[in-house]
Amino acid sequence: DLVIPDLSYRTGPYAAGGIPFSDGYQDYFTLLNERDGGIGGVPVRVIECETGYNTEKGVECYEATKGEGALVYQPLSTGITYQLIPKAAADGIPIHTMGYGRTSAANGEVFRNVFNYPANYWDAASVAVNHLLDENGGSLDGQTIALVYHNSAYGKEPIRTLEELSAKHGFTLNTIAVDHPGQEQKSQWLQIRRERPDYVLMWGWGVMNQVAIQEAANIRFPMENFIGNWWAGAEHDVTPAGAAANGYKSLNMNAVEDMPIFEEIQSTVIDAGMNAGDGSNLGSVLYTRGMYAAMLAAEAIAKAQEIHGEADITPAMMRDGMEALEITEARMAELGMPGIGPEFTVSCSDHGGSGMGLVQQWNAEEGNWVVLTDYIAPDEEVIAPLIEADSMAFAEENGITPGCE
Amino acid sequence: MKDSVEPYVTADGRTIGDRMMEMRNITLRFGGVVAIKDISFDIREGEIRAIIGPNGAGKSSMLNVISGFYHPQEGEVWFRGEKRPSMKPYQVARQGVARTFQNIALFNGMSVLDNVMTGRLRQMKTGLWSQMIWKGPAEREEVENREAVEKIIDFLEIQAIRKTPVGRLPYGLKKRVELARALAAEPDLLLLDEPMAGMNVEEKEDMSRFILDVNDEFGTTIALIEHDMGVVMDLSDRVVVMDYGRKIGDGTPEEVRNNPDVIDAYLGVAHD
Amino acid sequence: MSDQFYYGIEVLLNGLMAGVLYALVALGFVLIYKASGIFNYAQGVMALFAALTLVGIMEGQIPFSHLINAVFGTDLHHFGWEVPALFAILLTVGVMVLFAIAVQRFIFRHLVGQEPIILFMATIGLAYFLEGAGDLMWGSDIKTLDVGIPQGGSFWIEDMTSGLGSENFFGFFIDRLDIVATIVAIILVAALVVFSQYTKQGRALRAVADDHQAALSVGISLNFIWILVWSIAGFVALVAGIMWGAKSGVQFSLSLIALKALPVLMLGGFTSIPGAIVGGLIIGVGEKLFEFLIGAPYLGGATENWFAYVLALIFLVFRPQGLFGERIIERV
Amino acid sequence: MLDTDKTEAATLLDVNNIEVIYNHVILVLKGVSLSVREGGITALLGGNGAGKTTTLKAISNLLQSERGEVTKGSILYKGDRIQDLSPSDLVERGVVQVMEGRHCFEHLTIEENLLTGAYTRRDGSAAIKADLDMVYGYFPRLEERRGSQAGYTSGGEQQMCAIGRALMSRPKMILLDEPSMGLAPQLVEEIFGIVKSLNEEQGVSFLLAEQNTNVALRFSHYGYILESGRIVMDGPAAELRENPDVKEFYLGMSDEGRKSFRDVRSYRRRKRWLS
Amino acid sequence: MLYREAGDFKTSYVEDSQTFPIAFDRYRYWAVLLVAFLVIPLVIDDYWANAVFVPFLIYAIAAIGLNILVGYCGQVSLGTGGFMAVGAYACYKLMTAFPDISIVIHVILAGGITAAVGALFGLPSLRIKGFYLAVATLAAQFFLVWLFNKVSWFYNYSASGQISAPERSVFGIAVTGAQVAPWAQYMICLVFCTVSAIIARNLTRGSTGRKWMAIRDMDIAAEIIGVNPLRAKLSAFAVSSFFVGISGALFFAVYLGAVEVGEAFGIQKSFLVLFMIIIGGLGSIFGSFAGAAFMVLLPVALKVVGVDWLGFPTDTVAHFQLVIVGALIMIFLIAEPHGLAQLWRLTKEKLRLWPFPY
Ligand SMILES: Nc1ncnc2c1ncn2[C@@H]1O[C@H](COP(=O)(O)OP(=O)(O)OP(=O)(O)O)[C@@H](O)[C@H]1O
Ligand SMILES: Nc1ncnc2c1ncn2[C@@H]1O[C@H](COP(=O)(O)OP(=O)(O)OP(=O)(O)O)[C@@H](O)[C@H]1O
Ligand SMILES: [Mg+2]
Ligand SMILES: [Mg+2]
Repeated sequence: DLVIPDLSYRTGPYAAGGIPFSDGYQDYFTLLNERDGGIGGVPVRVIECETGYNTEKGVECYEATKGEGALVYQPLSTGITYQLIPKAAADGIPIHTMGYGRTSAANGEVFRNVFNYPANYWDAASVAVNHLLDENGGSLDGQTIALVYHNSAYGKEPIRTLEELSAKHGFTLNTIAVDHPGQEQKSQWLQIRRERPDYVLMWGWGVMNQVAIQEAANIRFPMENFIGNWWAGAEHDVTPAGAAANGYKSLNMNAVEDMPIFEEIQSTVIDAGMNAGDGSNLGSVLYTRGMYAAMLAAEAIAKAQEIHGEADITPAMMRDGMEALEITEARMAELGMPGIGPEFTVSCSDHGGSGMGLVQQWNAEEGNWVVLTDYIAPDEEVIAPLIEADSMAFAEENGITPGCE
Repeated sequence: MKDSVEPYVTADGRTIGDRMMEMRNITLRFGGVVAIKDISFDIREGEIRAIIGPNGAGKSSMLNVISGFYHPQEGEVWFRGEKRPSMKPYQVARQGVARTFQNIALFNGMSVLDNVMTGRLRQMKTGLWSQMIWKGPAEREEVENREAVEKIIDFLEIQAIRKTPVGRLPYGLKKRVELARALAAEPDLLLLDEPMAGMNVEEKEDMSRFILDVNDEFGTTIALIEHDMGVVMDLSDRVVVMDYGRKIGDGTPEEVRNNPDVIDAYLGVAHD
Repeated sequence: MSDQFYYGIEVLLNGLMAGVLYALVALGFVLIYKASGIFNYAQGVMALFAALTLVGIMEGQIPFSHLINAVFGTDLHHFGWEVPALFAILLTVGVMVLFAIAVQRFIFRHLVGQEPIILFMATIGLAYFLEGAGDLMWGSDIKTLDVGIPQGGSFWIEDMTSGLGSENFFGFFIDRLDIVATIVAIILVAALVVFSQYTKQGRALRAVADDHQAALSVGISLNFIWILVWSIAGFVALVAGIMWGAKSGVQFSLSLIALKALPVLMLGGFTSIPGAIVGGLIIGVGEKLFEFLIGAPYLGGATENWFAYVLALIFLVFRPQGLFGERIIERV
Repeated sequence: MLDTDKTEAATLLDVNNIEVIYNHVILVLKGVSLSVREGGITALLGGNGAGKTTTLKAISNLLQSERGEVTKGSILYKGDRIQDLSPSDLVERGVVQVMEGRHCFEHLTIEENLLTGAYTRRDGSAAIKADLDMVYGYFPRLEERRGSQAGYTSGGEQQMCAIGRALMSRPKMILLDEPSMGLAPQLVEEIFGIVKSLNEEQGVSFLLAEQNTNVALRFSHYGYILESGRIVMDGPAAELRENPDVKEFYLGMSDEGRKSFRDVRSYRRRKRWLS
Repeated sequence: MLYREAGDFKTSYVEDSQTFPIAFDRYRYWAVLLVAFLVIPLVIDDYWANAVFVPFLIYAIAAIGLNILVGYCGQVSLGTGGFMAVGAYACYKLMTAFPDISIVIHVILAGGITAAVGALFGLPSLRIKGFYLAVATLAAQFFLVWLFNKVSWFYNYSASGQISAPERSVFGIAVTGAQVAPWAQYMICLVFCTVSAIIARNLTRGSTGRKWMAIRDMDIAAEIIGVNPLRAKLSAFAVSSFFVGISGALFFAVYLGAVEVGEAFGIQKSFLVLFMIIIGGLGSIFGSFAGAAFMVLLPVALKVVGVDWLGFPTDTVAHFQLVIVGALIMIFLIAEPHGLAQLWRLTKEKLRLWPFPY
């Protein structure tokens, strides 16, 4: 069978985000098993492993599951990703970090085993700025953008990109750090209230999101000028603030509209009692993202089977499948999830996908996210050199000769 | 240089000469409480000096001043003919002053042996590095000091409980271990704060014997606080009497016993 | 006056308010420490647990439904009723009292007379246990807590003070939730001070903290005293849980507010109820002003976490028992 | 001198062949039996480590928190088994212990210490106030230091405080563990005087663990001698005082009268009961 | 009698102060070392190395370090996470700045740097005691984590703030990086761990150890007896931090290979190591090992039982894991407040008396 480990976290400070993602990831594979008998006739076996967002547990999970023939890891934590990069390289198992992890892994010539399609943090920063450019008729000159970020590796990711972009587009960037866990953000929001930036971007995770949105509402910051990244744009981030959160925007790498696939999951998986969680998350932002991640993995498996002409594939074949992955509008529609993500193709030199993202807005009354824009492309001109520099530094440090075999 | 004073002869015929420690006009206050009020007295080389007085008179506080734990507001402490600068307790200990405590202050988590070995810190000099390696100087030093400590353990007859954690010992043995720890330092001046409280006569006799032997054999000067008048009168060469922080008597046991102030404040009836 | 000055005042005011919120958490620590010498690491988790229980009761959630569903394959979630906030609070207080009794019966009764570090350790065990139990009982998703406390800046204050500096000045921002918290905290502190200073139980409480054995020997029932204070601490935890939970939703991270209370505790003194409040205010103001004046402009921000501790540390070097703590008795 | 055979009063406390083990391994009491008569003063004598404190703690149920337990035997107070009662129940029934080594509440003032002694009482603050005055009457030194934290008072002051605290609960029976330890001779007499008057005027019974055999036997009616966890001798106090062994080992008197501490030798006669 | 010491007389004080005075214990000790050095490396695989042995050994070093400070010297510290971070970052900087020098030296130097930092943060201990000190050490914890997060020099200006261990080898065998063999990881940790334990044992059985314990049991009396509290406490902080620093360096370089400071060395780490020594036994080197084994193995064991054998959902198991770990901590403390080491000691005492009950 096809073994897919699911490094989930259903406990600890980030459980609220970990649960729906994992539900979606698992339910999709269950659907494939139930409906199609697996992929290419081989059933998928998901091994769930609780990491609690803790790197040591992540390593344990990895070691415990890799012997089972794991095809691809979705670590769902930047910390775990960094640990697994060398290990997985040595073991020849691919890693997929969807919209998180090591950004420069988009350079497949250096990171042959790591894939971070469809987009990464630097893309996200650029997409956000591009969205604001659109809104402002193409110019942000003289505007101020504040970045409220989780004071960790994750939160600091977009800073360099935004600095480049601020130089390019002439806006002022203010960075405001929030220490983990972020229960208390008075200082930060008073600062925002004083400085009155035109826009606030947020790179938050966990409780920081809920508090920030509440505080933004408290100081009456216009919600439509407040944009979170895609890990700060789920239902649970906005609901605690209630009506005050209305109008808050966030990026997303996947659409959140109703899709035919949900009905299928409902009838085939949930109604049959085979769902991973309690079934209540179906269709939510992170559930959809987890499902999307599963779909990308499933497509890559199919691709690998196609390339190697073998149904029961190995991790090495899986890697080839991922590198040859091609996601088209037609295929997504065929799968019952039209427009769930942008179209993209993966290649040896580009493991990063299209980098596109969309902007969604919270409607507190309806209690749902409304997609505001089409997929917006990032500014490759700015990002590509950054990725090049960072990945080359890694290559040098670790004695890797970049290239495609 | 020693501070010469008129020598005197003790009851058992020894001549007591130079001053070892001299307290000059010591006053010690805690907030409003005056624990010691302008007290002067001396302790001479080789004598057994008792301090007596009712409860709360300031006796223990006086020992604490001597061992550098309390710093008096007024007055001077002279040690071996020199004025002692303000010192930390551990510096005083290094000068050869060892003591026992009224409320036993043993190291409860350690065995009897370890407790007594701690008394020998003054003699143990190897540094952290040789201790890490152990073999060589550290081990040699440990064995040498262990031998010295075993002598004291034999002397105080506590061989059988060497390895027992002190927390489990009954009160009287704890007192004895404390004495052993103080003796291990090979002090010149030994301060004993109620060494016989909580002992029965038999044990007091033992303890008396130890104290006398220490004084005789090692020539250790001893200052002693005790409430048992029998013990004080029998053992000490000279006695200071304190009451409410003041000194109300100073002299040989004989003199003190007949001092009316002392009888009033402390003894109640003239002791037999 | 320049805007900067008024901004400073605003930061100061908000620091005071934040301090009150810290103090609410610290109070629970103080109570238990005062009564038993136990440094209760579980206080933060108790706040979380209390808040979870409150939300659970209000929403009519079935406890342990996840577990039941997992084992029996059922599909239970809610009873289908909702409980009004006030009544739910009462019920939650009841649960916290039961909790106090359980803690006493199953844990601390067996640990009478142990060293403080052992007791401390036991509370860490308790924290783990309670965290897991809370998750099992109520699930680990984020819950919205709304017991009707107003949130958001007070317009009235903003209007009154706007334009104080230049006309650019918006007026002081003061969160209404913080105002409510302040009032609650004042009442709580006053009541607790009266309790501990002027009642027989209060005196017994301090006696127990000094010497378990001696307290037993004079006939103080450790059982009763400990159940009493753990219940009160549970109540304080509930209050703290409500205030913080209203801001951020009820979720695991709520338990981490304990870390914000520790410097407060240290500065105010582990044994002083007024100390918790004063300590809270000093920490709140100190960390906010530092962030405003030095942290954000020169050090890249997010200095509050460590600065609170450093500030407390500086105070402690001068007063090792905290501002109002009992003098540490050093005698031989 | 008290008459030793005051009455045929009822037995108040009856300790029956108890065994105590610490930490599940250290056997300390090896079958101790003793009884205290209503209105009597009973002394429990014995050297260091004989198990006096352990016996008292077994009675007042304070062993638990020291990881000790009574494994055999029974303890009856007024005919009821009290082994399963909590210490606070016992205090309410009138049995209170003054622990060895003072155990004052360091951070409380002397007066607060005394007041905690009245914790179990329900007879109103006036009565408590009266008793407070009574205690101050017994120990004027305490009144002087009433506002000081107990941790900062001298050893003797703490001892007075501990005894005074026990009196505050209006006990019927007091277990006194080494009350004379660390007290000046005058005060020792005073304290025993207080014991005596409480006993005579208020009918309080005492079980007294003491090292100061001389005083103890002078003031008590009956005595037990405990050695290595066993009762080796008992009898009316007056008789014990005349026993030659007791004289030599506990009173420090030889046939020639009291010896000087200077003259003691390490040699001594073997105790007869150890032969 | 199962366990005997009768007939095992000591004729010199050297013999009497050796680590295992009883012959039976001594044989067992050599047997354990033999297995650890000669058997396990031959059979170890990736899973056992990374999920069990390597973390166990590294945590044991940290626990030994913390035990010196808390168990022997009585200064409760919650800054362990921060000090491990110092070790890790020092090691990283050294590894990248001097790639030609052996990693063993880097690790030792990292320990030395941590010792200096530890002594610095130990200064307040002269005034501050007990839980006040414990909380005060959190200042070190939070400040150090903030510092390593903020100052990009520490992570060589990498974009993400993560540090990754480059490949380094000892005697030509890789011990860090991607290509490392499980037995090599294991061996380097084992060597460090064994040496640490021996050093700790030597320090604690001699006069240094007695000074520490004296300060722990009664600091005032210790001072009056002649212990210089400043030197005793600071040396405890320094020695303790030295070990903690080494464990931090190994944790980063050998075990995880890449860390982010807040995540890997957060306050949770401080608590975890403290758990280990309390569960294991304060003031006992053996206890440090026992505690580390307990805290590393228990979650793994519970996971194996709950998920793999019983087939419960992972989240339920994770929640139960918290409940069980919490309950076990409490049960252990109630059963034996002085930890596994004391339990072991009492068992031996009973065995010695066996079959007689007392
Ligand atoms: N907590 C304990 N754990 C282990 N052993 C103990 C404990 N407490 C007392 N013991 C042992 O029990 C024995 C009797 O002690 P106990 O304190 O009852 O003696 P005592 O007659 O009161 O002596 P003293 O006159 O010195 O007070 C001693 O040998 C002591 O070592
Ligand atoms: N550190 C301190 N702070 C405040 N008061 C103190 C302190 N140390 C001693 N005192 C007070 O000073 C007085 C003398 O105390 P000290 O302990 O010296 O008496 P003592 O003569 O040893 O009495 P005892 O025979 O009862 O032990 C007492 O009233 C005591 O309360
Ligand atoms: Mg005294
Ligand atoms: Mg006793």
